[in-house]
Amino acid sequence: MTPPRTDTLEQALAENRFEWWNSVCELGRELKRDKPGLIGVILITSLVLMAVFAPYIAPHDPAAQDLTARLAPPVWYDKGTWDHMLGTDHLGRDVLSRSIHGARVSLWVGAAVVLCAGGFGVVMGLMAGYLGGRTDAFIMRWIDTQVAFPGLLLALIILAVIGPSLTTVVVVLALNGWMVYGRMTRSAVLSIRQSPYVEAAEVVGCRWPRILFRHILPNLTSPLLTLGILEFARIVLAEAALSFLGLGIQPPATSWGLDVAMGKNYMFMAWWLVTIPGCAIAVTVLAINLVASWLRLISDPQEREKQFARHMAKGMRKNMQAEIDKERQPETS
Amino acid sequence: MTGQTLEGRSDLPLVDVRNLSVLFDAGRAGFWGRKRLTVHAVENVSLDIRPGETLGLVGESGSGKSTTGRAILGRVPVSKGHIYFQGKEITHAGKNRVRELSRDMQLVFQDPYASLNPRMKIIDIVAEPLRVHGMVKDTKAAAKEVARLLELVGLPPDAGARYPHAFSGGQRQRVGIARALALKPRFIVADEPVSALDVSIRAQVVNLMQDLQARFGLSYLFIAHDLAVVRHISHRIAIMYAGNIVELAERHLIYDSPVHPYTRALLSAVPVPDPPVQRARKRITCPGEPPNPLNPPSGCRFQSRCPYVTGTCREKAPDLTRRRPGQMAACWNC
Amino acid sequence: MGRFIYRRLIHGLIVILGVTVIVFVVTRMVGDPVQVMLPLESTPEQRAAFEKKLGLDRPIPIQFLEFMGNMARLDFGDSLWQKRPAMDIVFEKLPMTILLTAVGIGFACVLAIPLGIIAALRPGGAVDRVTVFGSLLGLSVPQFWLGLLFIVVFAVQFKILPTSGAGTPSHILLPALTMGLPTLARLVMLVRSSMIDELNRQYVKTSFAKGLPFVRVVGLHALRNAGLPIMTLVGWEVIRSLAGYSVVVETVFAWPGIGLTAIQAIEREDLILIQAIVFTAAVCVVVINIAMDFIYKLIDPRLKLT
Amino acid sequence: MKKKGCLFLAAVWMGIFLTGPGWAQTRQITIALGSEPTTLDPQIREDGGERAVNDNIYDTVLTRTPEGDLIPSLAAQMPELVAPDTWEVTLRSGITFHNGEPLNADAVVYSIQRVIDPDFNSEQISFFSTIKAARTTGDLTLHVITDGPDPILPSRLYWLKVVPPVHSKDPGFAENPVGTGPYRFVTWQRGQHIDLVRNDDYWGDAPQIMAVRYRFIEEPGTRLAGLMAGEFDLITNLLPEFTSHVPKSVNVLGLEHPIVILNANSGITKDPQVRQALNLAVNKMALANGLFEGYAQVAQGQLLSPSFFGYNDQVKAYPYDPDRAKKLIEAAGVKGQTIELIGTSGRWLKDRDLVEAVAGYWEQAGLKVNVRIFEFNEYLNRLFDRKTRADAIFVVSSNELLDADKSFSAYYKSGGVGASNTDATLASLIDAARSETDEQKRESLYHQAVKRAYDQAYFVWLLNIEDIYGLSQRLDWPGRVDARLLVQEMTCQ
Amino acid sequence: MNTSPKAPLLEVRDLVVNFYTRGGVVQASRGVSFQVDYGQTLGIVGESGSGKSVAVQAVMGLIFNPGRIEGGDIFFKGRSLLDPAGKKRVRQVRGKEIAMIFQDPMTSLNPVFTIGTQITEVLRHHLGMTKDQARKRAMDLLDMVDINAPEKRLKQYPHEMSGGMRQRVMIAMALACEPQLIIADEPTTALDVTIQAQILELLTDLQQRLNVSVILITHDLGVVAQLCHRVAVMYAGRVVEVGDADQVFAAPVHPYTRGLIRATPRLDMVTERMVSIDGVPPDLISPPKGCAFFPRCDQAGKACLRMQALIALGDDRHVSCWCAAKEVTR
Repeated sequence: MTPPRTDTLEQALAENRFEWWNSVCELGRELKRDKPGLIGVILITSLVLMAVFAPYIAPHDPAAQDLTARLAPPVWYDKGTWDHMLGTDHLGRDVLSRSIHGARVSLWVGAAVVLCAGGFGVVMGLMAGYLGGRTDAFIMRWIDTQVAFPGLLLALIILAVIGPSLTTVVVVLALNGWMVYGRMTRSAVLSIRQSPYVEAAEVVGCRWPRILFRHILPNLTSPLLTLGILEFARIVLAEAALSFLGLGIQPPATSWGLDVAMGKNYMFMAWWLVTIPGCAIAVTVLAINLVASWLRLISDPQEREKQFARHMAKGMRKNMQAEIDKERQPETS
Repeated sequence: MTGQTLEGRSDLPLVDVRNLSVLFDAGRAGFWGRKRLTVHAVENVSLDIRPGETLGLVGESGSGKSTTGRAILGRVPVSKGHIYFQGKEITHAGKNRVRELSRDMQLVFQDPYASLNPRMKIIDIVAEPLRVHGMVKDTKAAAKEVARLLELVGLPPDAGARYPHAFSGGQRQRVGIARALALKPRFIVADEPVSALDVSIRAQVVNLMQDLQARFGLSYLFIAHDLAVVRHISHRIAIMYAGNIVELAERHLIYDSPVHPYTRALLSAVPVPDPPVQRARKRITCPGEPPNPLNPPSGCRFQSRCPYVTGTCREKAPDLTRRRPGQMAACWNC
Repeated sequence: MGRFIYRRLIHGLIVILGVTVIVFVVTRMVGDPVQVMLPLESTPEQRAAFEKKLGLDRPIPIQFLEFMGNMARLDFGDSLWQKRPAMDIVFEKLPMTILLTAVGIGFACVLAIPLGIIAALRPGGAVDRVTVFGSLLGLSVPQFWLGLLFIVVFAVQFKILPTSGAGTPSHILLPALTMGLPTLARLVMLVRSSMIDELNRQYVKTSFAKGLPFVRVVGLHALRNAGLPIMTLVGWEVIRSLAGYSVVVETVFAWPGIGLTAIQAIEREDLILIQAIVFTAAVCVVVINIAMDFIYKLIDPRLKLT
Repeated sequence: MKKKGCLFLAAVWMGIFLTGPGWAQTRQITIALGSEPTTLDPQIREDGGERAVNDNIYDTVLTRTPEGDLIPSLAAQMPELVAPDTWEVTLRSGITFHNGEPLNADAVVYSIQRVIDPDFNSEQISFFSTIKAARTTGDLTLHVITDGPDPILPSRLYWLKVVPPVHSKDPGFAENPVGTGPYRFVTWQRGQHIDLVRNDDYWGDAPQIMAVRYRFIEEPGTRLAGLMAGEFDLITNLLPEFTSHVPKSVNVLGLEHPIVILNANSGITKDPQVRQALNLAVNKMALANGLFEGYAQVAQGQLLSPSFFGYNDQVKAYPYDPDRAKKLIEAAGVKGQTIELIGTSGRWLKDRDLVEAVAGYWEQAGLKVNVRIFEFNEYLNRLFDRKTRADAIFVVSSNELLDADKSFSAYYKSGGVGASNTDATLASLIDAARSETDEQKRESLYHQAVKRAYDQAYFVWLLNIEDIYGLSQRLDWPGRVDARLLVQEMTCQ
Repeated sequence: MNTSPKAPLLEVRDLVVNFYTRGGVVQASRGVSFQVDYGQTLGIVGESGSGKSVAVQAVMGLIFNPGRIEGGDIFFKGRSLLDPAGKKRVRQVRGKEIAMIFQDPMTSLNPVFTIGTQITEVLRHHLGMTKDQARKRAMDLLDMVDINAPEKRLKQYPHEMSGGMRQRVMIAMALACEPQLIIADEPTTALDVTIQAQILELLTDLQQRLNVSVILITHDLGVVAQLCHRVAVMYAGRVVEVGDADQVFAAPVHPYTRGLIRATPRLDMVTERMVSIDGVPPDLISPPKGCAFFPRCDQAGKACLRMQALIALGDDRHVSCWCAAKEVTR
């Protein structure tokens, strides 16, 4: 690192103003190196775009039925048409359009649950970790108790009783999943609280909000981000499973899990009904997982180092080969 | 009320600690968890620090030296005893009082790597005390003040624009000192400030601290486990063992005529970097290990390792008593 | 130790109580089993009589008191749907789910530990990358879809395994595989990462410096230390499966376990059976949790059970 | 040592693979049912799974031909009316239960008393609700006494499975059924299968199939997979789309009628013109041929199949006439108004699809349709709500008695659970028919009721759905109109 | 074993070890050479990052990714440990003929096995002892390192012992197969002063009793002074001065050695101010060309910008400094 060639602190500060851009670039460079991560990021971005602009992208209304064009195969079959590129389902609805709109539900549920559960969990974790004492004991008991609940069973019952809908699915999944964030936040807060730099902040007279938000939270962001993304993947799968069981998203809304459930009855004559939404779920979750594992990698300095070392070693070998080749050339010429 | 003086000196102590005890709850034991465990971290410790003076506090790990330092700063609840600062009692100061006191009392940490928030720039780290006490209003003022502080500790002003990871251990420790100086305190607890540094760097930090003391009339409580470094900076030295002060004396008295057997053992345990001298030194062996703080022995804490142990030692804990001018020790037999 | 057991038991009781109360309240407050149980053409009188028979006409607090009393005696009453003691049904289905879980997770463990270790030996190597990608893929494929895929391929196309149901050992293969695959993926990732962590620890260097053979260092010293997180995950997977996550697999393969029964009971609004199932699941979770704590203690002597 | 272990493992695995679908042997068939019986006591539950099994273990007093005509079974001849409220039944001689108990009048009387005992709390009580008592009049003759004239008692006796008086008191009876039927019970592995074997001492024609195993698969897709994988020989509720994909299929006109109940008391459907228009607007033929791929018949303006008692062959379905529908709507002055259509999803075959399709047709006729699909419980709340009836409720009616009484008292008669009209004339017709023992008079009363309801258009009659069964290549079965799975009528190569 | 009588027990020659990190290639060891004779104690002194641990870990074959040995050679009893055959030999030699004691006794023992298991497994693996034999020998070993009640101790887990006790266990484990060379990597750094004194005493005693060679790595000159016959001073991945301990301490030649000795505070001398070496240790990713100490050296001249090899000052004394070379040639 070259020190900035300036005389005063203010100048130096001014010169370093755009430092964050460098770190963004650095991140980009690293992403380029990690092919799976790159693929994941690209996939996720396009999925999000697809979900946001679904009404403009989808060729048909996902709910529009056409009983005369039921179970039409994808375009590459003899009977397939370009009108329904990926075929139609048992009600003659366009599979492609349904899959595009299905992304909306999956991503929306995922994001909503992660935000709700994450928000609540982090607040609880912060309270438990920072306030300590009885608050801590109470929140931890609560978390322990809820973790020991047969979560999915309860979720199924509640959904069945209250009646499944987008909102109830989000609420039930969030109620079922906030404990992870709570536990992680608490343990991170506890360990960061022990760290000398937090003690230093306390010694110079910082009040607790400043310590929490300036010292503790910024150091929590990267583990929380990784956890959130992993949970996102889990939630997408959970939503699909609930919808598959008929206790998640209800028609006429579309959801990949629901489409698999409906297509399952026809899977021996119209494989695309099950396969396409199934693949959509798998690809989405895989992309999220790829991004999560890349994030985990770059947020772990040790792992990052090792990754780099392997990269270097590979590059070195290549360079050596090149040098050997270079040396040989004059001999032959 | 604190007008009385120790050792007949007339100047008022800046910090006065009387019979300090710190006990920690350490969970429970036993099959049914009926037995409560208590760590006897510090027991019956008395010491004072005068304006412009450095008191070296030396002890092995677990001897309670850091706890003593933190108790003075109000960071550890005091179980027994009293602490006075500038004649006022601060033993059980509330949160706001501790915050106020932070302008007068500061802490320098042992680990220069962990004590700086890796996500904050140096300017933010050093300016933080000023900001939270409302002493600077904007970034410009902060930058000016931080530049001054950085110069004070021998760092270039542009260092403020960088993150801690760009600096070496010695430089970081200077940042830590700059942060401690920001509020212009009168008293600094330095908790092993050089233990984590390389030998060739230590002197830089120690000398800096000495210069700052000369310039601003600071008082230090210099905590260390290393008798050799303490010798250079301290005016008086206190030796702690298992939560007690066993000897408290003027510097030269500790090194030239130590009284307590533990002090002597400690001195003889430090090897001298000169082979013929080291070979010739008489070593006082001190077998065994310090007692378990959960269950300290009755009587003198050093009894299990002391070569001169007698029955009295096993029964009653000795008090710190005066041996000669400027030297006190807690021992029945010396 | 005694204090630990005592506290865990109390906590377990709270969990079980909490769960059953929630189920009780939720089902009573919103559902009306009478409507669903009787045929469409039943008369209002028939409905009223049925309601009375179930005791659903009494105030909820009284129903609750009676319910608590019955629960203490492990007697939830007769299932509305099957007309026989609900606990009988649970005890009949639970072993099937336990069997499925055991085979599925057992298979996952048997494969995951060697795979994870091999991947951890050369992080970033070809084997590692394939393993990690495979695991991510395994984590990403929805279970219900995988199950359908297995049925189409192995049962319908190749006709080598039965499509559904239980009975012979071959019936369990596909459901167990479907059940175990996500577990396998998670486990591989965990074994890999904890083994990487452990292999970087100082005691591993010590063990190598002692001249111990590679296999012993990796397979005994490092693995045992990595055992705690691995056991935690395995326990967690077992709990998940018993806590309802087997529903999906059991539905797809018509496996007569507790999950399928739960879904059926929910569909039929069989309050009694639902209560019995959830109660049993809660007990299982609590028991496994306590058992896990003792296993941890066996693996890691540093842990104190307090 | 290690090698031996490997070999052993391999052997175990081979064993697992070989013992897989091992049931497929000669003249032993496997039938996949949608749900497992909850009990094998034939008189407690109203449960399709139980009925499918017990229909082969037990005999009933009367039975039906595959086409639906009542004929004697355990009875030697059709019951005779000896008093307005008394029927005399004479039994065949020489029949014994599988455990050797004799079948006599005592057994039948016992069976009747057992099922109508209020304490026994049978769910089948609705089939026998008119029976007051039964008593033995001879070794093989008995009287059944009803509370007032009951013309459909013979149809009721078609439901009466006769149980052995001694064995049925055994606490294990529900798990070990003993009947007089063509198959004996062998085992019941709960959650897995039930096995029956041929009763070689059967009093009737000897069945061709030696043994039958029942498996229980809820998921239609899984059931289909099993059939395609060759595990099953017969599956129920095959989707119409798959008839060409399975080895064989059988379809019979079934008992299920999807209809839409129209609210004749309030709302825009109060106007008979509108109700007729709603009938005219729907292309029932297209629904039958499109949605059901031809495996459904257009309902002929009544809630009855041709094989049911009371069927009026004079009444035909409202034709598909969208133009007239539009005109009627306009004439009634409700064009562009909103009609609420309530349905549920997943309860009946293609329920949701039908609702959506009907809504589509109505929209074409110039109405706005507010389709509301509820979860079943909520749906039932709406269906049973007597105070505020929705404009239109989709429902599927099923009539196992094959007699107009059951459907009409539930849906046609004012005050019935599914009725949305207050037509006193119609109600009195139905009440009169209920106690009319003269078959012809009774039939004519029903014909009148059908006609009146048709003219008033209290419903939109949609279809009569066919039951489709998927069969393996080796199994032959013509199917039955009453949907009973009688193995004795099947043959297997 | 066929060894040439002249060869030293261990010889490290021009060892180069690089670590590949994201920041760049850390040249941890840039041509380290030293040797140890039978029965001798060599102290390797240096500050953190001077490459002293890396050098001995290379001897034990304990350089793992991202580190690589990229040059030089290591001879044990005259035979290379780095050639293809040597890599196999390392596995047989370590633990048996060369044993190692690590810095942190808290993390060096496997927390989930008893002390007994961890000692006996060495014996059983290298010496093929039975369980009982190994147990007996383990008790003897614990006795040898002054641990009382060895039978009880064998059943204990590391966390049930104090730091000093654990370091004794590590020493016992190192002694298990009666090795010819013990490498002690900062064995007392993590311990308290009084415990350090005990351990050093024990090491001195054992070294004399068993006549084993010892390489002692430390940053504390005092420890070297107490224990070592010879001393090698390392700076920035190189040995800058090596020789008889008495001579090096009495008359240090290299400016760094001199600075280090002056900077080390002494209990037996009073100085008002501590002495430091100005500047900071060099960055090993891009070490200065020529003498690495050049930027901090007060005697540096132009010549220091060139590379410098070890210059022999006497039989057993080498230094890596132009100024020293000038003095010698003068």
